[in-house]
Amino acid sequence: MVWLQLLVNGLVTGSALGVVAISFALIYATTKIFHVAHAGVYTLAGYLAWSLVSHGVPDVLALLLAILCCTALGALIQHQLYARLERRRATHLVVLIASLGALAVIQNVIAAVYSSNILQFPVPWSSRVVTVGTLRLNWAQILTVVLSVLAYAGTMWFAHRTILGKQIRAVASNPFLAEITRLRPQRIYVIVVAIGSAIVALPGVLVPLDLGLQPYGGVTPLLTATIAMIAGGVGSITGAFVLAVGIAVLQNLSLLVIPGEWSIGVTFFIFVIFMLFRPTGLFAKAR
Amino acid sequence: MIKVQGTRRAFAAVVTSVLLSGLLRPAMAADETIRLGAILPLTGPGAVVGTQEMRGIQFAMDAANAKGGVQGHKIEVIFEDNQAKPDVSVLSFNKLVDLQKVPMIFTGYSGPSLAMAPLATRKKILMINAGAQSDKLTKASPYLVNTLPSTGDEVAVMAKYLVQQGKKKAAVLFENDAAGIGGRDDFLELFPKAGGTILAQEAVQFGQTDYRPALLKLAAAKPDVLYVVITAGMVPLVQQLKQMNPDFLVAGTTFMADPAAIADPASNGIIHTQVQIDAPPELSAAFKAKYGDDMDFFARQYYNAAQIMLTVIDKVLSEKKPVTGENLHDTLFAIRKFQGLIPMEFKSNTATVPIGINKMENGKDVTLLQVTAE
Amino acid sequence: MDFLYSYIILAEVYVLLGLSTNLLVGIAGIFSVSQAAVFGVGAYLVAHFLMAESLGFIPALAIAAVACIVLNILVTLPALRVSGDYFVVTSFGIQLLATAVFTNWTNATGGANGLPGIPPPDVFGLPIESTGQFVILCSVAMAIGGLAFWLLMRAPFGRLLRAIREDELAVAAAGKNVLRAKVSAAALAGAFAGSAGGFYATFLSFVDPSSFDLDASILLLTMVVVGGARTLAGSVLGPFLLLALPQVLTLVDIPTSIAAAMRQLIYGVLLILFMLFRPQGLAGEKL
Amino acid sequence: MLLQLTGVAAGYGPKTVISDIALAVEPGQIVALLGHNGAGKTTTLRGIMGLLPLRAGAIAFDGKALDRVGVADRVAMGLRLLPEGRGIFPDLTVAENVEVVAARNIGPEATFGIADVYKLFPVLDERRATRAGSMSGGQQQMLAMSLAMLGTPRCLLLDEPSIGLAPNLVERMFQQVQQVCRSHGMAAVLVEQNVAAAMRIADRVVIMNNGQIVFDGSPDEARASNVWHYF
Repeated sequence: MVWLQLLVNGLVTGSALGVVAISFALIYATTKIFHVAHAGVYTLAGYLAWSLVSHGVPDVLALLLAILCCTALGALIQHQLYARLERRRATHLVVLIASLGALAVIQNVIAAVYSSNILQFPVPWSSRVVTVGTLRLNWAQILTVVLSVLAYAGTMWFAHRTILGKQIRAVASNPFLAEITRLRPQRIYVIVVAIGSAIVALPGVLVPLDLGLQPYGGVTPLLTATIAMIAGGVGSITGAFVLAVGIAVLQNLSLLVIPGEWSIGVTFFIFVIFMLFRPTGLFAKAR
Repeated sequence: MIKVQGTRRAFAAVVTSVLLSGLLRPAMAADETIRLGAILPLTGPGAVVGTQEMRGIQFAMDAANAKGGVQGHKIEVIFEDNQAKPDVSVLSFNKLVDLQKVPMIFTGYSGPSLAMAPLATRKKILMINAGAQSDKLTKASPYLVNTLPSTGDEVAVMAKYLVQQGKKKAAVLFENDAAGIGGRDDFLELFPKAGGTILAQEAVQFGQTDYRPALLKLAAAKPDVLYVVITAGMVPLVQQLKQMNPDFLVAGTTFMADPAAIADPASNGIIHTQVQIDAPPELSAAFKAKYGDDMDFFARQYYNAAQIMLTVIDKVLSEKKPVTGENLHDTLFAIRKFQGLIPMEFKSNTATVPIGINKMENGKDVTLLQVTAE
Repeated sequence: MDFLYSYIILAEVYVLLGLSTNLLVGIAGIFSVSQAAVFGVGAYLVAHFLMAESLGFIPALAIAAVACIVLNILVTLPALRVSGDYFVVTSFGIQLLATAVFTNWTNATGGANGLPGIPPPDVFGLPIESTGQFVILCSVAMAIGGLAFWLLMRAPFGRLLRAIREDELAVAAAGKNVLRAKVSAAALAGAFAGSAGGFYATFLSFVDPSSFDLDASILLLTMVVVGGARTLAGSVLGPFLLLALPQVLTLVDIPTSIAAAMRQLIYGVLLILFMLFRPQGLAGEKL
Repeated sequence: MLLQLTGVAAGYGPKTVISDIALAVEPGQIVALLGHNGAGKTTTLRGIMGLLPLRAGAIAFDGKALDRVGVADRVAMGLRLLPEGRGIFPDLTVAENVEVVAARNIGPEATFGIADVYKLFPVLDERRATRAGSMSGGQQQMLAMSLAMLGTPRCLLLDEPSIGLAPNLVERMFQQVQQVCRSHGMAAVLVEQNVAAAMRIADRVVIMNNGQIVFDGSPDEARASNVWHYF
């Protein structure tokens, strides 16, 4: 029954990765910015929550405060960095490198403040194990799946049922028309990066609750999430989420047939081949 | 022509900056301070280990300087961040040696140490490695001295012990880097030699703390013992092992002995070889008070290595010899036996130190038996 | 002097890589983040031939260059099929795939242990052993590379590449062979990157996967952008400046326990400021 | 006078595309702005919307100088642009398209509300839940027209509204434009390739060539004149 446990583990890590993917997809589809510094926001969320919990703040409140801080940080990055670059008509490459600079700043502030040690959350309940049949999951994993699926559902509801969500999708769909119908794209960009940062704070706290915190640990999840977003079709929240879960499950199950050190390599190999044959992604709508 | 001028100005800036970086520090060389170097990964994923190593060295030097230094000379260690990359290490090495005129350099990490080893030989700069255990380091350069045994020594002790205990079927979990692969290779060679069989092996990336897939796959092979060669992320490892409720023994190397992992109840019953290096409680407490972190294995190792260097420098100075890499090297082997945190003897470039087998029990690391590896 | 020499040698190797990256990204408009992978293949090939003592340095370098021409054409092929950010992500995938191969194909690359003890190069029987001789060798290589780049930019081919970058459809409509031009640019970039790998491997006498990872690819891009895209001066300035920067930053006096992180932080801030206030780089054309 | 351009010049990069443009539009008037490709019609519209900075001259709307008024505020004042070929949000449904634009543009005195859209174009009513980008070109253009008119439009700037439409659809759409102008006192500047259709509803004809206005008069005068060699 190894495969079952592997499958379930894949679903757990995949759901968290899926939330990273939808947060990035929301930002990327709207602003078209390759927001690498998102990895820094993701990492910072965990450290903020860790600090709060270590100072005796209740767990739930710590999570909410971490989300709030990340929202503000996201808005700040868009408003103070990307918007300025946009006004200077910077190219993609310039924006990407500025984003890398922002990532370096966030990561190293964390490293300077918290050191590079792997930190564990001081919450004993998270590693308590629940047994369901032959499956063994801990509370951190269970919470990760539940909250991630809720985050996905919430994001879908927000994007399709609220006027702000529709406005964001409108700006993503046709920024020029948005400008001349007073949707104020610049303001929407700030909002969408803020919301994306709020969403990514959730896995940013939940994943380290299980696996520990590292200052430089955000880049690999972000890149994998990006690949999920592209393969799922840019603009499709469901595509990003489903593909992220798929990739994680595949990486877990692939261990049954290949040595683990190759699983990342194989993932990216499949992705590169995939891009050659279906570059618009699985869930992309006909255009 | 504006562009050309801009280019020229930028060139000037580069040249000036390079010259500045060279000239500023030696200007202070008139005082009596003895400068040593340390090239460690202080940013990037490897910083987990590198930062502790740096603290160990600095802690020892601060203590020595507070007591007036070595024969009136203050000791300063210049830390260079190599991000665990070989090319940056070579640049840093040349910089420390050319510009700061350091006679010795602390290193860690196999790759960077191997890249610097030929330079150390050529320039007669003593390099002390107190963290990396790759077997290749033992013969890389006469000037590269390892204050801890290579993984091979630890693995030999553990392999023999495991077979004696009747744990003859093993699975191996290793980190996919020089340290982990070295340990795995040794185990793959020595465990069958001791009479055991190896059922499966699985790698994890350094710093990746989700060990579950690999653990599940290895557990499915139904081993008597899981041999672990991983350098960081011990707490998630013991928690994930505990979550699986394994019916096999877990055995590891010195790296297992992360204080936080030992303190975690999930680590109950794990055994590991231990390069004996205990810090007295008051030293650990002072370290924790200063840095807020426990004095872990790496901090103790580099603290110990720094103590060795202080002893060697003291002897060189008392013999009225200049503090050069060659003199430090010769004096180190002339002294040969050191009594730092542990007794240590240099029969070759790699120290011979006692190795123990420890068991984690109720938040404590209990020594089961002790041997001295050859 | 060895510090200055080794700085110059490494910078010159990076200049060759900078020219390669500039050719692809700045001039042909193929936004590749996998140049370090090609660089690595060149390094491993030369290391292999010299360690097996089967070939001299120059023939080994030639073979590495040819292999990297082919390889670079292959890895930039997706650029012809997918465009813009899609290719960036594909390129990320290629880079991560290459890192997996370098790390795990132990028989060929030594794996994570790397290959120590690569013999020094020889030029037609004359061994290059001292750092001083190495400076001459690399300076000659850099001069040849720079001259080739400069001549190319003045030739009709250079103008064609620039036109493609400006407006690919118009060039194609004018009956020019866009595909051939892009493939040629990729080929030349591959030759530069492959030979840079040969110099790098023999100078360090040690190679391991950490020199050819995603960080290295990003460093290359940063060098080109900070130096200045599309100009020879930019390709030279960027590597020299960015290799000097960490060394200069060690002069900033910061408490040792957080110094390294603070230096990386300053590096990030400088990148951001650069992109905000001088996005064309020190000596580049506007991106 | 509702909209007045005097001595306007604008362009992209080093190139000045239009210069010395003088144009006056009265309330309720439909002005057909004609000319061949590259004559500067779209550039003129972009200049009026504030999407391009002026290099010379001035634009006044409803007697107010627009030189310090941003795009969004011009829209709020009643200037509306129907951009050529990209007047809808393709990834949203028809209803969502209407909803997002209405939310930001409909005030208490709106002359054209959500109900008016579906009354004017019943086919859109049937396709409310359809993704806008998957509709036919004609339906997309109707939606684009609706989006441009939502709220209180006072001067519609229509850039090639008939492109890709069947001839009978063009006629119907133009009649609807005319009807709205008549009933709400709205003005329209109509840039068109389909000269005949445009002339049928226009109150005035302005012809551009090489970035300059070469003719300004009634449709009858235009028919009688010798300006047609510009086409």
